[in-house]
Amino acid sequence: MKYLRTRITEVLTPAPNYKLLRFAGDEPIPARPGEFVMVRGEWGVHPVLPRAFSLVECGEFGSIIVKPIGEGTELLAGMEVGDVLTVFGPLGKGYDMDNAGRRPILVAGGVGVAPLLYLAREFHDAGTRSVFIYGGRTEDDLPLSEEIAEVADLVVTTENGARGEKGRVTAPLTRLLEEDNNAIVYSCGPDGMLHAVSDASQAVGVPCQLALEAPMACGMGTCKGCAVMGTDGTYKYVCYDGPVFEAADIFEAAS
Amino acid sequence: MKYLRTRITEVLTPAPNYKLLRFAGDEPIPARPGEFVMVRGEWGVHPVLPRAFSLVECGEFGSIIVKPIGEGTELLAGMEVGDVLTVFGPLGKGYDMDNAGRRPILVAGGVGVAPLLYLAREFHDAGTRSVFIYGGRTEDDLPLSEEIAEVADLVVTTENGARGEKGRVTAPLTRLLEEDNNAIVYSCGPDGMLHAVSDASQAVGVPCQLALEAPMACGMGTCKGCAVMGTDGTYKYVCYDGPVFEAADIFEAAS
Amino acid sequence: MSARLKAPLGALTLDNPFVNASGTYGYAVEYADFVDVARLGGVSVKGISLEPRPGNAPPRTAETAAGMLNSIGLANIGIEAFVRDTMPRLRELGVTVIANTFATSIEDFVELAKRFDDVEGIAALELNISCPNVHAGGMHFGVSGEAAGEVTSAVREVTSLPLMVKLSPEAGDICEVARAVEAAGADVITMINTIRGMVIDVDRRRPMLGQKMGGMSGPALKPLAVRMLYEVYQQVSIPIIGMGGIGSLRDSLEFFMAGAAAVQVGTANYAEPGISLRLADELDAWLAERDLALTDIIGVAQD
Amino acid sequence: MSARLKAPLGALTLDNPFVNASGTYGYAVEYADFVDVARLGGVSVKGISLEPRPGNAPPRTAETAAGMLNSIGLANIGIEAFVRDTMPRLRELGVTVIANTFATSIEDFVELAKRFDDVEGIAALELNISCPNVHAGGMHFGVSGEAAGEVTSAVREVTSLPLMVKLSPEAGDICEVARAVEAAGADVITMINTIRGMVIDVDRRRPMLGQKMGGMSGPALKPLAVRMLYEVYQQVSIPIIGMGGIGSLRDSLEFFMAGAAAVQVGTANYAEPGISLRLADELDAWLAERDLALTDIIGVAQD
Ligand SMILES: Cc1cc2nc3c(=O)[nH]c(=O)nc-3n(C[C@H](O)[C@H](O)[C@H](O)COP(=O)(O)OP(=O)(O)OC[C@H]3O[C@@H](n4cnc5c(N)ncnc54)[C@H](O)[C@@H]3O)c2cc1C
Ligand SMILES: Cc1cc2nc3c(=O)[nH]c(=O)nc-3n(C[C@H](O)[C@H](O)[C@H](O)COP(=O)(O)OP(=O)(O)OC[C@H]3O[C@@H](n4cnc5c(N)ncnc54)[C@H](O)[C@@H]3O)c2cc1C
Ligand SMILES: Cc1cc2nc3c(=O)[nH]c(=O)nc-3n(C[C@H](O)[C@H](O)[C@H](O)COP(=O)(O)O)c2cc1C
Ligand SMILES: Cc1cc2nc3c(=O)[nH]c(=O)nc-3n(C[C@H](O)[C@H](O)[C@H](O)COP(=O)(O)O)c2cc1C
Ligand code: FES
Ligand code: FES
Repeated sequence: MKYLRTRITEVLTPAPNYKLLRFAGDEPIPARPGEFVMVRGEWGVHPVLPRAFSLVECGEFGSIIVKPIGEGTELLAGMEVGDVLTVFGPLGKGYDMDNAGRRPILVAGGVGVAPLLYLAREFHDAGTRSVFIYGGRTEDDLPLSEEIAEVADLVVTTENGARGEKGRVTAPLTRLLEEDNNAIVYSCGPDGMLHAVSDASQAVGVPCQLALEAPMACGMGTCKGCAVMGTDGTYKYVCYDGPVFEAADIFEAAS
Repeated sequence: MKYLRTRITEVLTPAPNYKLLRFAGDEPIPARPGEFVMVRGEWGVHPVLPRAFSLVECGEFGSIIVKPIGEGTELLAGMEVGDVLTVFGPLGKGYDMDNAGRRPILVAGGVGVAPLLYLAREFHDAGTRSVFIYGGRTEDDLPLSEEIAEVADLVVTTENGARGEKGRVTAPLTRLLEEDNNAIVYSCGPDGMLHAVSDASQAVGVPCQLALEAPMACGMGTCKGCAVMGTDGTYKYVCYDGPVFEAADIFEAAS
Repeated sequence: MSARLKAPLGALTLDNPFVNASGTYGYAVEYADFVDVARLGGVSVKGISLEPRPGNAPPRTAETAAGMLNSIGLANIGIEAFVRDTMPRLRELGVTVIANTFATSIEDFVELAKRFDDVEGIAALELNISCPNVHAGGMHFGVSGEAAGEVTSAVREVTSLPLMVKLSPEAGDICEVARAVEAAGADVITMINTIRGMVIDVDRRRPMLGQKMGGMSGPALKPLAVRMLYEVYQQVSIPIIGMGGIGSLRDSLEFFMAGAAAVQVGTANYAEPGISLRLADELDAWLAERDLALTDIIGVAQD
Repeated sequence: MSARLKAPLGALTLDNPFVNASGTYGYAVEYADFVDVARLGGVSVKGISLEPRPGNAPPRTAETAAGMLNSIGLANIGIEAFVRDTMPRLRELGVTVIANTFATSIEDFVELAKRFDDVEGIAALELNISCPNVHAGGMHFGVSGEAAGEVTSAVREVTSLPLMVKLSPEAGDICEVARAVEAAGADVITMINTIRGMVIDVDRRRPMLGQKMGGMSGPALKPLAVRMLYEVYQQVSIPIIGMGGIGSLRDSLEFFMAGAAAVQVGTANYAEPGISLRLADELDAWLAERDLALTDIIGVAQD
C-alpha cells in the first residue's frame, strides 16, 4: 500500500460523459484487476473524503475512468494535465483469476468497465480467451469498447438498440450460460445489473464474482463505514473483504 | 445595482502575482472609480461569500485585478476564459472627482491600483492632468504601470530600489505636497500606506480620499458586517458609507 | 407564483415557502431595485430592538469551512425608525414582512410586540430568543424550555399577529424548548439560529472577530439544522420554518422532507441576492414534474 | 522528533502533539506498512467495548459541506481480541497507544478500565462518554456534568493509567461537564466528539444513513471545536487535547493558541493517512523559524 502524490499526465474522453485520467508518481502502484485506489485532488476543505476508483491499468502510469455523478467526480473530471492527484492504494481484494478451466465471461455496465477491461487484458496476456458482455443505455455509455475488442470477444447490448443487441446484458449472459455452463462470471456495474447477473449465474450454478460499491471513508478496513450485510448475516466491508465478492456471499439466489 | 452571470472573456497576467480578469454579461455594470463589485465563481459551498473587487474598467467589458492572498482570490486567479463569474454591483461610494481646481495626486500600492487607474483615466479623459504615485515592494508589485503612464504623470517607488525611487510612496507625496499644496489626494492600498498618506495630507491640510477594505458579506449595507469606527465615534460601513472616505472621517490627524 | 407552492402556516399562508432570513437581507427595501421583493415568500427583517443599536466591535464577520461567523450584535435602527421610515416603503412594495424582534428582557419583548400589533402590513412577529451575539441577553431565553415558554406566553398575551419563535441550536434540549413554546401559544417555530464558533487569526495570535465568538451560518450548519428539525417535527404539531445553510433546491428539499412547512434562506443571499426567487421557480418546476404540491412532501422523510 | 514539539500532558508527555483520533485510524497497525506509526504523537484506537460489536445498519457514512457524518455504531473487535491480537503488534511497533473505551454503563466502563490497567504498553485511557451513535448509551454520560463526573470518578478509582475523558459538543453546558470530570480526577480532557447531523436523500425521500443520524466531523466542525476549547480552557487547569476538523498546520495552530496542549486528527486521515506526521514536521519548522517551543504558544490567543 502506498500514498503517492502523482500528477495527471493525460486526460482522455473515451465517451461523451466519461474521462480517463492517467497519472504518474515517483513509483507505480502495483494492483491486480478489481483492486482500487482512493484518490483526491488538491481542492481544499470540500469534499473532504477521497473517492474510490478501480484501476484500469497500473505500472509506470496508473489510470482510472471517471463518470461525473456528483461533486467529487465532477472535480476529478475537470482535472487537467499537470494537476496533482493524491493516490492511495492498492486497496481491497480483486478478482480471483483462477478460472479452473472455466470460460471467463465478463459482464460490465457503465464505469464497471474499469476493472473488467483490466481483467480481460490479464486473461488475454495469460492466453485465456474471455467473453466480454458490455451493456449501456445508449451507444454513448460504452467507453473503451475498442480496447475491449482487442483482448476479448465483445458482445454489446444497448437499451435503445442503437448498438449491438437491444436490451440488457442478462439476455446474452443467460444464452451463453445455457449454451455452456463450464463458465465463470466476473461482473462490475450498477446494482440492478449485479443482482441480475448474480441471479443468472446462481440459477445455473456457475461461480460468479461481483465488484460492489459502497460509500467509503478510509478505503482500508479501519473506519467500518462501507458495511454490506452478507448472506451469512454478518457485515462485510466492501473496501477490505471486497470490493470483489462471491455472488452467493452477498446476494441470495433468486427463488 | 445589478446581479449578473458573466463569463470571463480574457485573463491577463499584468505582473507575476496578479491576474486581470475581464468579463462580459448581458449588460454592462456602470460604475464610477472607487465603486466595487462582489464577485464569485461557481465553486460550490466553499468559500460561501463573494469577494469585493474594485472595477478597473466598466462598459461592455468589466475588469478586476486579483492578487491571490487566500482561498477566494486563489480560485479567482485560477479562472479561465469561458468560466462563469457572478458579478453584483456597482456598490459603494467611489471617489469624488470634483477637485475644485486642485491638482489630483493619486497614491496607490498593490491592488490599490485598480480604482486609481480607473480614476486616472477618467481625469485624463476629462482633461485633468494627475500625478500617480505608485509604490511596490519590488518591481514585480507594479502591475499596469504602463497603462498608468499613458494617462498620468507616473512616479514609482520600490522598497528595494529596483525601480523608480527607493523607499515608500510617502517621500514623493510629501515632496509634492510641500512644493504645491493646492492638491487633492486620492489613495488606495495597504492599511499602513493609507495611514501614512492620511497623515501626510492632513499635516498640510490637503483634502484626501481613501478607499478602505474590510471583510464583507453583503456588500450593500444590509448585513452590518463591514463596520469601521469613525473619528466621530460612530460606526461607518465600508461597503455603503465607503469604500471611499474622507481621510479625516476615519483617521485622526497624527499629532 | 403557482398554487402548488403555497405554504400554509396556520393562520398565515405564504405564496411560496422561501423566506429571507433575518439579518441577511436588511429591511428588503435595499434590494427592491433589482429583486422583485414582493414575490418573495416573505422577508424576516433584520432583528429590531426598542432602541437603535450600533453593533459590536469589528471585525464582525469571518469565513469558515463552508460557512461564516458573524458577531454583528444586532446593529439596527430601532423600532421607531423602522415603523416610521421603512414600513411605508415595505407596504408600498407589497413585501410579506415578518418582524424579527430582539430584546434582553421579557418586558422589552412585550413592548416590541405591543408596538408592532398596531402596525399595518406586518404578516407575522418572530421572536429571536436565540441570538448568540449579545452579552447578557438574547440566547438565554432560547436555551431552556422554561425561559422560552415564559417569554412566548408573555408576548402571546399582547399580540394578535401570527407568532413565530426562533430556536437556538445551543439549547440543551431543543425539543423541550420547542414543546414549551408551542404550549405557550406560538403559532410557528422557526429554526435554527446560528451556533457559536470561533476562528483564531494565527498570524495575530488572537481571535479573528472583535467579539471573539460569532454565530456560524451557511452550508456547514445544514446537517445540524436538518437533524434538529427532524427531531422537533416529531414533538410539536405547529408548523416549522426550517433554515441553516440552504443554497440550492436540493438543500431546501431536505428541509421540506424532514418536516419544514417553509424555509428561510440566509447566508446564500450574500452570494446571490435573488436566490429565493430562483429556488421558488426551481421548486415549482420540480413539483410540477412530479405532479405534487409542496404540502405533499412536508415530512415525507419521517417514518 | 525535536524537543520543541514535546507535549506535556501531566504524567504523560507526548513526543509531538499530533495524535490520531479514535475511529479514524483503526488500530494503527493497518497503516504500519507505509506510515511510521511509532513517530505519531499517539494513536487513540477505535473505541473498544467489552464485547465485540457489529455496528449499525448501513449506509454508515455520508458527506456534508466540508464534513461528513458517520453512524458506525462503534463496530469493534472487543477488548479481549484487542488485548490478545492487536496489542502485541502495537508494542512491537512502538506505538503510543491511547485506549479509547466505550460502554453504556458505569460498571462496564469500570470493567474496561480494570482490564486495561494490567495491559503493557497502554499510554493512557480515554473514556468516550460522547458517542452519538449508540442507542441507549454513550452520549448521555457526556451531556451532563453529574453523569460525566460519576463515570469519571468510578473509573479513576480503578485505573492507574493517565485518564482522558472525551467531551461531547452536545452537552448543555460543556464547561460544566469539563469542570465535573476535572473534579472527578481526570488527567486530561479530550474534545470534541462529533455532533449529530442528518442528510436527507431527496431522491429516495428518506434519511441517507441507515441509522438516520450520524456524528458530524471534519472542517465544518472546527469553529465550534475551537470555540468550545477556548471556553473550557478558562475553566479547568488540566491539559486539553483539542480536535475537530484539523487538516492543516494553521488549523492545528488555532487549537494550540486557543489552549490545546495537543490535538487529535480524525477525518483528515482519510484523505492522507500520514497527515499527522506531515503536520508535526510542519509545526517543527514553524516553531523553529520563530525560535519557539510548542509550550510557548499554548493558549496565547486567550487574553
Ligand atoms: C471499489 C469502488 C470502485 C469504484 N470505481 C469507480 C470507477 O472506476 N469509476 C467511477 O467513475 N466510479 C467508481 N466508483 C464510484 C465512485 O467512487 C463514486 O462515483 C464517487 O465516490 C461519487 O463521488 P461524488 O462526489 O461524485 O458523488 P457524491 O456527491 O458523493 O454522490 C452522488 C450520488 O452518488 C451516490 N454515491 C456516492 N458514492 C457512491 C459510491 N461509492 N457508490 C455508489 N453510490 C455512491 C451518492 O449517494 C449520491 O446519490 C467506485 C466505487 C467503489 C466503492
Ligand atoms: C471595496 C473593496 C475593494 C477591493 N478591491 C480589490 C481589488 O481590486 N483587487 C484585489 O485583489 N483585492 C481587492 N479587495 C480585497 C479582496 O476582497 C480580498 O483580498 C479578498 O476578499 C480576500 O479573499 P480570500 O478568500 O482570497 O482571502 P481570505 O482567505 O478570506 O483571507 C486571507 C487573508 O486576508 C484577509 N482579508 C480577507 N478579506 C479581506 C478584506 N476584504 N480586506 C482586507 N483583508 C482581508 C483575511 O483576514 C486573511 O488574513 C477589495 C476589498 C474591498 C473591501
Ligand atoms: C450576518 C448575519 C446576521 C444575522 N442577524 C440575525 C438577526 O438579526 N436575527 C435573527 O433572528 N437571526 C439573525 N441571523 C441568523 C439567520 O437568520 C439564520 O438563522 C442563520 O444565518 C442560519 O441560516 P443560513 O445558514 O441560511 O444563514 C443572522 C445571520 C447572519 C449571517
Ligand atoms: C468514522 C468515525 C468513527 C469514529 N469513531 C469514534 C470512536 O470509536 N470513539 C471516539 O471517541 N470517537 C470516534 N470518532 C470521533 C473522532 O475521534 C473525532 O472526535 C471527531 O471525528 C472530530 O475530529 P475530526 O473532525 O478531526 O474528525 C469517530 C469519527 C469518525 C469520523
Ligand atoms: S471504507 Fe472504511 S472500512 Fe471500508
Ligand atoms: S458588507 Fe454588509 S454592511 Fe457592509
